[in-house]
Amino acid sequence: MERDQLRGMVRDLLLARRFEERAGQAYSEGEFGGFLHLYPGEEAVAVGVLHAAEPSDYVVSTYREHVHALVKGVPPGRVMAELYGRRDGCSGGMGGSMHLFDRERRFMGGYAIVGETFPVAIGIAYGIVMRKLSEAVICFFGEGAANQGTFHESLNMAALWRLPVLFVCENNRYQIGTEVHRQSALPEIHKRACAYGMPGENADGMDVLAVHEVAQRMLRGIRAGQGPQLLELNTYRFRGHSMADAGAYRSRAEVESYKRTGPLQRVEQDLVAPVDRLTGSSIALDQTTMQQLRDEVEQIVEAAVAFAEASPAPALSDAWDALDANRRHETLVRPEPRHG
Amino acid sequence: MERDQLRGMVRDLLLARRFEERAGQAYSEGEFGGFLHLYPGEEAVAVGVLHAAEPSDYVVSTYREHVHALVKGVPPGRVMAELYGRRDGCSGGMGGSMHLFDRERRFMGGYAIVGETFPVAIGIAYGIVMRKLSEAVICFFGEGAANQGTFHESLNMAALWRLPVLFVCENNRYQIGTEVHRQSALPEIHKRACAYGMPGENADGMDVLAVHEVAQRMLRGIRAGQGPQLLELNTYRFRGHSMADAGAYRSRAEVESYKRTGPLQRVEQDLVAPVDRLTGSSIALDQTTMQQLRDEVEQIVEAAVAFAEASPAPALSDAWDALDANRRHETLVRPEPRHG
Amino acid sequence: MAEKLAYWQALNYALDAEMAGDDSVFVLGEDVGLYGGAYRVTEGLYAKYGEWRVRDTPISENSFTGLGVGAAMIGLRPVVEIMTTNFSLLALDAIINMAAKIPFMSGGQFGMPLVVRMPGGVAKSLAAQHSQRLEHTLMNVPGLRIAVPATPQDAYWQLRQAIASDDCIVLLEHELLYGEKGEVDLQAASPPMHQAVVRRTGRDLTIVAYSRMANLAQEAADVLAGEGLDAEVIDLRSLQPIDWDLCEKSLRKTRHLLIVEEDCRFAGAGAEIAATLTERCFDVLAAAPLRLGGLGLPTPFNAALEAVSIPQVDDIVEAARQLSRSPRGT
Amino acid sequence: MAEKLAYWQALNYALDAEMAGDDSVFVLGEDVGLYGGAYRVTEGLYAKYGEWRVRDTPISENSFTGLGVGAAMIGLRPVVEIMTTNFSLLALDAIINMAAKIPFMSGGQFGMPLVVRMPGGVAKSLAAQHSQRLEHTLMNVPGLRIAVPATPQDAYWQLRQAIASDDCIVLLEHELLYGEKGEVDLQAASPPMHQAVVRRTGRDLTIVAYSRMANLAQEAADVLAGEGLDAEVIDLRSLQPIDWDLCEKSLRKTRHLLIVEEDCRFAGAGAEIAATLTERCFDVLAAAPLRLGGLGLPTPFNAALEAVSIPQVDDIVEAARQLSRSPRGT
Ligand SMILES: Cc1ncc(C[n+]2csc(CCOP(=O)(O)OP(=O)(O)O)c2C)c(N)n1
Ligand SMILES: Cc1ncc(C[n+]2csc(CCOP(=O)(O)OP(=O)(O)O)c2C)c(N)n1
Ligand SMILES: [Mg+2]
Ligand SMILES: [Mg+2]
Repeated sequence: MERDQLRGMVRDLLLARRFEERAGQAYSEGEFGGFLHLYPGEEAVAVGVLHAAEPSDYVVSTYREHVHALVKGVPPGRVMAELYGRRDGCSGGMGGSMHLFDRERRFMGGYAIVGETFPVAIGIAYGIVMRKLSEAVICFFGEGAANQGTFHESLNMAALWRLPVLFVCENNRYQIGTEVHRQSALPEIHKRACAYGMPGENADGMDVLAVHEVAQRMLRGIRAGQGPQLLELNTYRFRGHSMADAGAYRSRAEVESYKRTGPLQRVEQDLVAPVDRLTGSSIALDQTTMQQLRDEVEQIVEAAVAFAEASPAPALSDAWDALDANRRHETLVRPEPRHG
Repeated sequence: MERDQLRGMVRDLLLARRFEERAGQAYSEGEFGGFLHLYPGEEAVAVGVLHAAEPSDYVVSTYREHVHALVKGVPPGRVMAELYGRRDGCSGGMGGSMHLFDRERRFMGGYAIVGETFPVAIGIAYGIVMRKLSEAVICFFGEGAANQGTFHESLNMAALWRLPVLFVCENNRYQIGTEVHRQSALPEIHKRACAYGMPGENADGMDVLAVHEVAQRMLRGIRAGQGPQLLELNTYRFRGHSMADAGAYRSRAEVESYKRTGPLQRVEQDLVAPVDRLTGSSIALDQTTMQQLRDEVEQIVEAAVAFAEASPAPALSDAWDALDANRRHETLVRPEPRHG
Repeated sequence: MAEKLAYWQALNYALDAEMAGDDSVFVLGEDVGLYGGAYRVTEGLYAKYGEWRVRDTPISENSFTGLGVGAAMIGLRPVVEIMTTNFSLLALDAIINMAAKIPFMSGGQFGMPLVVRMPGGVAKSLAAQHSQRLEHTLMNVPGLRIAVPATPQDAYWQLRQAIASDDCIVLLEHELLYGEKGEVDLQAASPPMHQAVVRRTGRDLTIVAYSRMANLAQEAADVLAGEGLDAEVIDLRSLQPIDWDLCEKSLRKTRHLLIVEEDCRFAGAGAEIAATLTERCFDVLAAAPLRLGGLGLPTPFNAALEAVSIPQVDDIVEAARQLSRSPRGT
Repeated sequence: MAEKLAYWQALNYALDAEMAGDDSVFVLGEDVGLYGGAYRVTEGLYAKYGEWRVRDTPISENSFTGLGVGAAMIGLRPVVEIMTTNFSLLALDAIINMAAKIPFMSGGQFGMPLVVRMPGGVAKSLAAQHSQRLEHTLMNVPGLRIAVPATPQDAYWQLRQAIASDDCIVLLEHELLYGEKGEVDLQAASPPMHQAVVRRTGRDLTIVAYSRMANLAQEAADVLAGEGLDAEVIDLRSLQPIDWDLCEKSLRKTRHLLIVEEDCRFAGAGAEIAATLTERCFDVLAAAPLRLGGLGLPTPFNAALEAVSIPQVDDIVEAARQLSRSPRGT
């Protein structure tokens, strides 16, 4: 582990936290509406996994995907503008918080129907194999999504055809208000890999270095053609399921205890015990660096908000253009008049 | 194992074979149309499992369900009349071969969409638990159905809530023309129970006594409230998937080798080695008895055909009555005029 | 006797009343129990009736809806909540291939006392995957009946009737209606589940609508009245069957028909309404029925575009004016 | 240049031609490979192109259709075969929530060069779960386009066009058409995918139909001609978009509209056709458009009842007579 790499990861952890808090604030101030699902508590998952990704790897995610997009390289301003529903948003204001897309950066979308990430991921992976490339697809999903039929169907096909997918379960213990042992007969999701003859592992999803290490190893195997793997990361969300959720189903004590061992707390621990687990060398980031990173992140997020606020709203013609983007070259008979 | 019980099972094996052959003949003669999926080769599965069922147990089955219905006690004439699409068919001529129903005998239907048996079964089982009864649901499905999302979703719920279901996989190695290792990453279906913390076993589905023994043990546990179990029975179908299938995807040699060890061949073996595996006492059926059973079965099947042929066709008003059966007591506003 | 209740409360009262009266009624769906339901409809029931009668499910729409089908086949009366209509696309096999067809395919042996409730429609900035309606799909399926309550009173009545029915009933609720309040008489005798209602009588044109759009149509009629246009507003309350007689009666009086729906206009429910009422009333119609509906666009996230994508009160007013100006208008 | 081909063969030729011309085209579905397809449409392709381009799938409709969506997002051109329309109810999330919406939700970044083929309709004694159609459902979904070829020539053209398109196209094939033969010119320039065609010109009434019913309508028109009734027959060929201009032109001439569809009449495709053409041609219509469609019943197994449940040639003839006798008829 290089010091620079660690610095990058810590920066992204801080960026993730700050971005989400700021988005929550803007939402509360009525800047935009809809469902907003925030990520605080789970940052080490996205950061650890996606720092192990190559630019040529694809990412498929859920409605809780802002941070996945940011770490994959989607510009923060374009993400924020999308939350605001603006023209310069990464989905042109048509998708919103739950549907971030960035084709260029291979960020293949946030999906709001639980369980959709699985088939999309295996489809991309199928194409990678057809094209004989050494790329991987990273497919994020919550532990609640593991009970959807598509999980089973898609993991079977992935294993059967040895498709290059890393299935990453963000096990934050809750499916909205339903705790994992109340929705799953086998709450340890990685063990379900047994039904597909697929390797499955789990790791501490609060420890960015642990996540990074296991993800890197798995992704290398996947890109080398060893077939799909299932990775479960144990984590927790500090906030409600979405901004609409007061979270009465969890005790304060439970939430607080997870907060004490959250991903940023772990970073602080790594600063006082600053030895690289892999190389044995010091990778300490001193408090000055930390402050620099915090300042940097603050600036990035404020710039993102400014960018979003400055961006115009899309026009109705933009919506028709988005729908028609792919049919421009075709001769259609005159369609149904558009206005209702 | 009582001699009478064995006699009953052998009788049902013979009935199953003869019924299906006769149905195939009538179909070939143009007596009725549609899809006809026959069961020869797999008889020991239905007979072994359902001789372990109580009348109070429920059965849910697929489109290849004639024999399940017969062994559960649906009168052969009513089954045959349904294949003929007649008024006295067990579904009044509305369902046909793939949709046999007999409410009184707790035969809860043949379903033609692969994977539907799972949710129906857990629904009935849920009701059994609500009513605090010691009944079980027997849910039949093919190994191809085990890749449908509902398999996963339903087994998870069954295990989570300890529902009284015996999931019986009739693994005949083929999903129409696709062999099991070409559709399933893990072709040994019973091992998939691992993903639900559910007990799973397999047995030789050509050996009616072996099937009966394991099914009886499992069903007793299930009725006693021990939760669901998964039973895989390895078998083979001797004919095409349906009457429309020539079966070019299987070698003649493969089919012949399974035929040599089919369920009726096994019965003949039990006659020359006539000792009850469980009690050690003789349970031999001599050749005279066998001939009597063959004659009995022949008569039953011919009577069934005669019954079917004598039954009138349903009228259009019967169809409307079937649709409206449950709304007779309700005041509906005048519905849409019925004729197209 | 009437109480002022929000739409979600009226549904809650209806569930409670039916559950108290019949042990075979049970509720299932995602977060209906401990959490109390995404839209509070099942609030308090888990504590009162326990987990077997108020069942939190995994995210397995097709199978838990199918569970309801199986349970209904042995005489239980399940009320399945699909958290939103959007997710019911995953459960359509259970609804269309199973619930709607089993009674018929079994030759009438089995009842299907199943209720499937689903919140739907365009709410507030929920984007394309969370802003759908399904009436057009479900209407075309013989064996289903569809109720679309627009008021707390109807929500109360129709949910109780649906639970009491031995047929499969789909209850389409609108997400923006849950908070709306209205008088609910818990004792009054209810009209038949599928009877339409005249919300406002008028002479000049008939506006046929349902669900939230019926409320908007009523507002529009008030505006129109100020301009001297006297609109009759019909709330269908049911989409399968449809109370054609009531509509026809109105149309024979007004000779002008405006249909308002939130669903995409192309192949929406309004097409059936226009087609059948044209067949029935062609001899008196002064103009072609006018359909006002959603645009043929997936719902945009941006709030302003979202609002443009479905009819608003102003659009209804404008359409009514246009209809009354139509060449053969009186 | 024209060859006489069966409908299934025409589809097979179209697939072969597109696969030969473009490496990114691949086919997937249950038994499309080794087995050659339930209706032979993919016969021979597995041997020719190998298992990665002709992929036999497990029975996992939602996920293998979704696999097609994912592959299309990176520029492959998947042709998904859903063995029959009936099973597509399991795949509607992939089709409606994903394929139809991703291009829009991404602000137009992604194309969706995906084709979903499905055999459907009422065939021969297949009973309620195997006799369905889905046009009504799919028409209401912005982002999908729907082709409904009724002849081998159209099957060939439209499948090739669908594969070449960057939009998601659903091809609804009819199970009873696969064996029907017709001339196919493999070289001729094709009409636009969504252009309707006049199958027979006539003065007295316009019959609008699609898929198998267009063929039946043509037969009925021949019978009617013998009685002195001169019917114009339009085969829509596409249900989204619909070629309204062609229909309107015909109707302005004949002033009488008969719509024939196999789908249940209530809320079927015909409702949209009747409603829009009434809007466009109200000024010239001599009678209300008449819709002939399937009964509001799940399809009965019994062969005679099954036949009664959908329009037959005689029914079309009778409906045309009735329409021509209608009060305001010329
Ligand atoms: C098919 C479907 N069913 C239900 C929902 C409503 N819903 C949104 S998020 C969610 C919980 C998902 O839990 P999990 O997969 O654990 O992800 P998390 O939100 O915890 O990250 C539910 C039920 C949905 N969006 N899609
Ligand atoms: C959802 C669905 N997909 C496809 C089909 C078509 N189909 C009918 S039977 C069958 C094969 C089923 O194989 P299996 O489950 O092993 O049962 P078997 O026929 O071998 O008894 C298929 C693909 C169907 N009926 N339903
Ligand atoms: Mg979770
Ligand atoms: Mg099989």
